[in-house]
Amino acid sequence: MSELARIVEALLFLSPDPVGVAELAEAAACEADEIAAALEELDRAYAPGERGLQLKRVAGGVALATDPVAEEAARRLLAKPRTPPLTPAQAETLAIVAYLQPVSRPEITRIRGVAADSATATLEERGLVEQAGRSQFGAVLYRTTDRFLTLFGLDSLDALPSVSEWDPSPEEEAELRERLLRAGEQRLGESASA
Amino acid sequence: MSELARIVEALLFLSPDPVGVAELAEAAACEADEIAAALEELDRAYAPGERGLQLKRVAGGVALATDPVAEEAARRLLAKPRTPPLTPAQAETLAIVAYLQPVSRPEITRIRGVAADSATATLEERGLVEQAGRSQFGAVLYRTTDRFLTLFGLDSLDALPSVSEWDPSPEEEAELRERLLRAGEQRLGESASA
Amino acid sequence: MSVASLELDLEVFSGPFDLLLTLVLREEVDLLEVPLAEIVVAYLDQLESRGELDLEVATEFLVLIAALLELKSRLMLPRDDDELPDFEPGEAAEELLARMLEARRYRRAADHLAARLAAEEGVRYRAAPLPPELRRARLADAGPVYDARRLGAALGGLLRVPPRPDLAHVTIPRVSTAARVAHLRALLRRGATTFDEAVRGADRVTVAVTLFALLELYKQGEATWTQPEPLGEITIAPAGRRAVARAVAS
Repeated sequence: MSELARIVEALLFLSPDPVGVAELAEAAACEADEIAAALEELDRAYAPGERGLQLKRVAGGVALATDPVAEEAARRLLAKPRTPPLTPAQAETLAIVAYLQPVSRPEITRIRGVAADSATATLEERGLVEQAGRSQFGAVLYRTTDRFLTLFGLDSLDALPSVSEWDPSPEEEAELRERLLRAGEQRLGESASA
Repeated sequence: MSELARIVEALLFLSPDPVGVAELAEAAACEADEIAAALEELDRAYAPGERGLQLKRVAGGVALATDPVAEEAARRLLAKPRTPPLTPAQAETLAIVAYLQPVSRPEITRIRGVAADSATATLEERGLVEQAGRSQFGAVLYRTTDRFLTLFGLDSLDALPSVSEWDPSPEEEAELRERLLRAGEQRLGESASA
Repeated sequence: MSVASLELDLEVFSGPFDLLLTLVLREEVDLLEVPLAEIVVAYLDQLESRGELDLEVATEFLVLIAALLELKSRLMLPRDDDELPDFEPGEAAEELLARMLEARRYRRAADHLAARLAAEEGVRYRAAPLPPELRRARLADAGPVYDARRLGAALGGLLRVPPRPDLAHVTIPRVSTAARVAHLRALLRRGATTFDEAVRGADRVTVAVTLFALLELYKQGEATWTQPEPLGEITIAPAGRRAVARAVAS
């Protein structure tokens, strides 16, 4: 490979965007037709099926791009889902949605005693919860997604751990939802009178 | 070129950091020794002087990088130097961190005899060193980063020469001792005789 | 110029720096009596008059002065004998020497690193964003990263109601602004009055709330108040048509 072709190859490698022939000529301090010759040389080196990369002519110039042969592997290596750790507020909100779904935002707020807007928005953006219609009072209802099940390693919602292990008063008969709401209101009542 | 070598080439092109053999094997769904063979194939394709790119073993992984043949053109195209050279203070601080890591700033200061705050801050900002917890006395500890290894072309810290190689020779030591003691005594003698 | 020939003119010593160093190490000059700051100042003066900075010399000076500082600070702090025995003159010199050798060692390592970086000049790595199709992860590529027990624990926390704090020891005085406004109006109906009169026998909270009430009446244009001197008596008088009208109506 000629030195100019090597230089052009390196330039295309470094540039995140397609590079025009004129730009390449200016960078390599040579004439446009010399660049054209170097590109032909590179075309031969990057003939289809030869390499893991391809030389592409696109709007605005020339670019190196990966061959589709590597797509699956690239996905496995690089397309990692963004899964930052959950904040306590997010974990509480997600737990309420997971166990009580469908559940409305006002209800989440009543149980937590503080607004859950930002936590709900983040969970929705990360694809862990989604909207599921509206309640009879017009509030948006939320439920968990398939992505939620996958990221928590659950086969189905039935596989959620029983709350009894963390339940402060497991002997109570009342339904989980009712007890959560009652506890939330008691907390709220306290902070209001304090 | 084999399909696996093509896939590995594409993965190295896409990945922003050096990739380890195990990661490559997992992405390409194959065994580590198959990756090793593919890398050998790529080594031949990227033999020195063949291409505008080279295959580098850095920071415990493999990476594609440009051949210096293209540096001048790259500087013109991207309008920025690769990485600014280090000032003597930065180089000394980096050397101390590289050899003694994890090491605290007071310790660096003690060895250099002069505060290393600004040098450490610059090295941290340039991603060459990073914080690594705190010492038992609460001082922030520093260590070098993978970026340091990559930019200095090192596969691992073991690739640095042993620190004893930098020990001053016995002659130098003797000379220093001389300067510390005899010079003064000589003057003492002079002033006594004067 | 070398550090050694730095001329010093201190109270305890006059002469070149290296001579001072020797005398200190031989304990002929008490380090405790040597003002190190003045040495630094002398050095800076000399630097300035020469108008140039020799890095090699500067580093050597800094290492020496830092070592002296540490030796001096150790001398100043009383220590247990078994913890850190006093320096013999020879040991102090060895310590100083070891310090300088160590600094020199890492200066060389630094030269090596700088050379390595220079040798890698022209080796550039690619820093481009991922193609769009790789930026969004597919569900099939995801694995379990969260622990479902975290959710159970979070729900358990929400079921817990903290015990109601015992407030029996706190007495909450209840004085409302409305009540104090009514009280003031009642007084003002009989004409001008004083603040002292309005809060006679009242506790501190009531006095404060009465002041708020008075501000309220002033804002409404029902009363004016004057205080001829600081801390003097505050006279409150009914004011404005509304007050007059109210007085007439009653």
